[in-house]
Amino acid sequence: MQRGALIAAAIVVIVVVVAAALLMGGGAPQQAPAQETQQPQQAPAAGGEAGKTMEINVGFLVDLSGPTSDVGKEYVKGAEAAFKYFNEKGIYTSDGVRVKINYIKRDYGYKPPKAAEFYQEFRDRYHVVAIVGWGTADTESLSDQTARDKILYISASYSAKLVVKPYNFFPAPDYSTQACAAVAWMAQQKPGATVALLYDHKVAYSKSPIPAIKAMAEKLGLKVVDVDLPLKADEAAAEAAIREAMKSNPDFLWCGNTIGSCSLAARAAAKLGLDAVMIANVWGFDERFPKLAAADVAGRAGGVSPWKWPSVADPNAPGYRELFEAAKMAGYKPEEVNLRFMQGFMNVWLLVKAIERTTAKDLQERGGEALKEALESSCQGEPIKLGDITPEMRYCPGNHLPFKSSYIVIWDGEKFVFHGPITPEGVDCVKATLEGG
Amino acid sequence: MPAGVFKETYLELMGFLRYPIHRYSALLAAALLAALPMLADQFLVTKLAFYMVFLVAVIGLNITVGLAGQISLAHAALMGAGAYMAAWLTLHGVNILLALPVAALTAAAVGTLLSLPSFRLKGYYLAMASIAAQELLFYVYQRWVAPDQYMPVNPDAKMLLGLDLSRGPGLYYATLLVTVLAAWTAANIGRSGLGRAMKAVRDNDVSAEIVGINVTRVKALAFAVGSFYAGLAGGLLALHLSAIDYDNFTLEQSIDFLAMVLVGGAGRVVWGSMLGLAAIMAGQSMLEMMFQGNPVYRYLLLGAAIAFFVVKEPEGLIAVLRRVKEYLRLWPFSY
Amino acid sequence: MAVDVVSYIVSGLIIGSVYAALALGFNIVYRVSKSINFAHPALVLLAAVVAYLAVSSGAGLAAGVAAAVAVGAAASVAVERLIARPLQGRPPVSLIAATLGAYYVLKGVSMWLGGGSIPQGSLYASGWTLRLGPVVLGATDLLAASLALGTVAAVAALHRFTSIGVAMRAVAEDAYGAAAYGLPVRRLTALSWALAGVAGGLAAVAIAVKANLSPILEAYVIKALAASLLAGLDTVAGIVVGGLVLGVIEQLVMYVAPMVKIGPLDFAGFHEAAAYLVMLLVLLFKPYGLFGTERVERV
Amino acid sequence: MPPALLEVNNIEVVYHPYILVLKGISVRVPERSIVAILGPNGAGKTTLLKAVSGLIKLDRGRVSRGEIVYAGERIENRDPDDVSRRGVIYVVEGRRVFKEMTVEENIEAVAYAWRGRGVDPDIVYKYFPRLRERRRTRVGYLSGGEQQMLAIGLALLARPRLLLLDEPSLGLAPKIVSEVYESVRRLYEEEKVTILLAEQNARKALEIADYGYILENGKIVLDGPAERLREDKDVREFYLGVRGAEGGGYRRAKWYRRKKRWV
Repeated sequence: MQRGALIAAAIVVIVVVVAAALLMGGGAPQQAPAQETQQPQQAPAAGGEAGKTMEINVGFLVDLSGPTSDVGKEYVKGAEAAFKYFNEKGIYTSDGVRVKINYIKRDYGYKPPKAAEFYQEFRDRYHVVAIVGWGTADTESLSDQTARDKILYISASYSAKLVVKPYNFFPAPDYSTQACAAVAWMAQQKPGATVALLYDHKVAYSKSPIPAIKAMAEKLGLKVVDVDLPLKADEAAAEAAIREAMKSNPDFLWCGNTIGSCSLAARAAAKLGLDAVMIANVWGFDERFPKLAAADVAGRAGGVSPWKWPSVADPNAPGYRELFEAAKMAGYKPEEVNLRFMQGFMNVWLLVKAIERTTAKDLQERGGEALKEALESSCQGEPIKLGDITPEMRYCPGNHLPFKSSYIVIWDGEKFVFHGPITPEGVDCVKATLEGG
Repeated sequence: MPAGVFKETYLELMGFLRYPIHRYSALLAAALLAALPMLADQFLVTKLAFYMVFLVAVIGLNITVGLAGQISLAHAALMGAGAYMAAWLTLHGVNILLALPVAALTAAAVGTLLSLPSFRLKGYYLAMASIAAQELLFYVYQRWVAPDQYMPVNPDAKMLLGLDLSRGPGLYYATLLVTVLAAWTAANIGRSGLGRAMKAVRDNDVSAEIVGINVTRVKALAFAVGSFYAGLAGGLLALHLSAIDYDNFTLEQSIDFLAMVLVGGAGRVVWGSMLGLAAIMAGQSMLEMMFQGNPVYRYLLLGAAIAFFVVKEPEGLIAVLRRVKEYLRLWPFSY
Repeated sequence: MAVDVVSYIVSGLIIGSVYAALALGFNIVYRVSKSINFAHPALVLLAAVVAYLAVSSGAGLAAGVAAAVAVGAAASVAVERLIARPLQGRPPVSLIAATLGAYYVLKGVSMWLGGGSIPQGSLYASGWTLRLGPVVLGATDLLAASLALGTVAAVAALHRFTSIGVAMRAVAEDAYGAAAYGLPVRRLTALSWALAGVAGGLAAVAIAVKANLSPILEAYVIKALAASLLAGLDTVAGIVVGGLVLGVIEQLVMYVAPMVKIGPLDFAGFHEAAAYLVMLLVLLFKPYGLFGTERVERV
Repeated sequence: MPPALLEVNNIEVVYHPYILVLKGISVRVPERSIVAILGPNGAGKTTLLKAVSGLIKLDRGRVSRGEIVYAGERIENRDPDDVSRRGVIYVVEGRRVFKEMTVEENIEAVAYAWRGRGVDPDIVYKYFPRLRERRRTRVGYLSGGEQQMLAIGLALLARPRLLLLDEPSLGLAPKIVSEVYESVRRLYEEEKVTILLAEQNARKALEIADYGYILENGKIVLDGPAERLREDKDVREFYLGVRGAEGGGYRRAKWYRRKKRWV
């Protein structure tokens, strides 16, 4: 019985803690759920409400424990630095009301059921107006739901399918348009070249730009071959894929996976003596690539990037200056600011831009819908610019493709060389993907 | 047994709600569950409904593993069979309520196929065979069933007489109804002749065969029934989600299901499953809320709690509950 | 064509030997405790993270290997002491559930060491290659394969040629009988777990060399679980055969898959399922593995 | 009475959690003697030996009352390896040898337990020479008699002072049984061990034993020097299968059941 009493006590304690967590919401940032209505209620919506503040809740869905947690961690650092930075600097609606963002961070471990669960929590418990999200599959499968619930969704996935969804935004060309830029670059380098497309044939993210690449290649007279490269490739699987690619004697390789398998494929290509330039998509190539490939890939490895990386950009240029300031404020060293960090920062910044284009009343009454319309006002009105990081961005209803140009980044053995920006011409890459897949 | 209550027939003794307190608490629970959307906030209601989906799946696995002793690590894949069937049917205009039983039967059919290895294998080997089945089905989903990674569910098929079953109270009541029916049936399976045959097979299948139980049939049924529940849960998942992603049905999810059964209490089909689900799935979410965005503590605490309870209570959390119940029954004079 | 196949097979043999080393940990624990040790994938992950941290701090690969072995052994012994020993004599499912708990803990520790998540990184860089006709072997191939095969061979030799190894086998076969003859069963059981941890640590380095450290490293360990069964659980030789067969099947399927199309079905990535298909067939027709001894059921 | 090598005083054994198996058993094994515990299946012979050797722990059982004194020390509820280290070795019923390993490996494994104490692996071959010919054979392929010999041989490696033999005759052909008992007798004489022997085969056991206890349903119902037991009417009838002078075996058996004269 003594033991029963102990266990009973333990259970009571657990229940109390859990209940407290449920009721109070646990961490500090979200202790004021859905208070956006309080302050502005007293404030008439007409402009000039300087001095007033309101709070909004934003969901922040991240992967810190799943298969993409490595880049996820950097992305989270950047986004959190941005939340902190803009909150402290002050975010003002167009009528001058200061907005404070409470973000609710949830690690869903790249598991869709968890994403769905946390989405419901964001919506029903915190009544969020926007979500800063992560992967392709979860964002795509939630997109219809967010449209119905009228929640702005800014994801780290740049899938073409999201371009036509009413509530999904991102500050980049979609994967297809980026890939088309890569194909255009390849055609420039070597007309009539053969491109082997290495990607996991089973994964939405990897497959996403393939129809567009094929359409673009056909237009530019390049030959393409499909090769399956598993997203979870080890060296042996990567070698098999490279051997398969070598059968068609390619001049270029496109790697559509994430950096893990792309770097192993580059290593395998170096080992097997395939003399072709690999261009990986945006999540397949970053500062760590040469180290991960751990082989001589100089001049033969590169990737697409819609923006100049912080490591090569002028830190005092507009946009990059804010980026580095935010990093400094959050306690990071300048060399810790990498591409993934910047991607997180940019997504939050885009949200801030949306808030700055709404009025307090609009935001309070219509929430996500107001933010969506604020971003879409860039279609006809003044374009959105995240400093010099992006060119002018215009989001139009039914077409959330903000701009089309991308850089091609090549590792030359010592540094990353940026070519471009290149804007793919002649093919509607988004349309090609939507129709092809 | 409470004092003053006497059972005169075997039928009474085996009754489902044997004692007045059972009847009262069942009534109270029913009233509470029915009134919940009026009492609690939307978030809790939706979340509870979402957990019920997985509860149905865990109950199914508890029948296969707990009652019949057939270790299965393919449960998530079976859930997938139901989910995809339901989603596919809705895309062809079939109402989700009609799609649910079809989904369950589809999974049951697949599950019966998966019972084949169990006729010859046990323990570790059977577990491995089910892992193989899980991975094969996963490949089929990835490549052939849902090559776009997810299959959308038709929202128009989730309406019943103008009530939207995919959100709010509609979703809650629809899920609740299915879950309660499923749990009720499951609790009764354990007390039926089939349930006893399953337990006999679990405890010693050679002896069971000798006393005249058709072991092959019982094993096949154990898989069929367990998979039926998995399929039902898959159908419910289609009701809850706007798209069915194959990453819902990974080996990891299957392992999680097994952990829920073992941690909760294998063989205690309803209560054990509920406790296991609460400990692992709800526990994970709550830890995530407490240490938001820091998965390290979530893993450490959850893992330590599981290991601790299993070592201290190898029969699962249900044994803890029994102990607590016993303690409270005698409280404050525990001797 | 035929020449082509050879290089696929060689690749398969190399990765297969790593699978064998990864499977060894499952096998040793299964034999001594009669249960799947679900903590093993996380143990391998932890050892790989530790090795990576040691290597990236500039201590060199040898230090990385040593650190991985030490951490693997320590973690394994801790699981034995805290979980397996108190559960001795309980049904195997208890141990399965409890090691799942240990899996979470070890994964949490790995993430903590990695600074909040599992880092991504390579353990060994070299451009050195060896060409033997159509077959190209890289330094990573030789390193991983020799580490893996060395691990398996060392464990096999320990089990066969040393008294303590023979005693460990005796305990694994019949702990009760061993106790009756005065063997220190507890100590030998703990030693077996430690050995599983050491093997896990070495295998962790091998797989991290072949596949880089990444959050998906565990996936290979699960795959190795399949290898542990392919040839039956009784012998270390079985593990080697199982691992190699698995590796070669994967590679052959990769070789064949692009050419096969049945109606609307194509087989890209089928190698991930092919190994399991073979395993299922083996289990259906040879229930105790290709070389496993059939057990006679007694009531 | 001089203190015996092993004294079991009024012990009770329970298995987890409440199953009472032995109730109030007392057994005395003097140094340099063979004591036989006789009784039918399920009487508790094995439990008694397990309780002495400590192996009962592995079955989640324990000695709940009474004491077991070996060489002046209490050993009840100790770990099995602790007990065996004191020289008490238990040869488990049913030829518990390591069937997946060769004879040599069996010897090597058990010798590991006694390393540093001057183990002589040849002692096995000395008493059981035919094992030498088969030393490279997997034990699973040995005959039942050879396995039993190996089991006893392995126990010898420990140089035991007290050997607990559990049913060495179980499932063996009569000729082999005699051979096994021959060897037991021989090692008793040459190795100076004390033997506590549990047997159903009362005839064989009483041939070599000095003293015997008869155990039924967890209680000792009769004990005495071997020669007296051999002459006892009931023992002769029920254990040795010799029909009594009065005849009418079945009727008398019923009478015996009714009368329970030993209780």
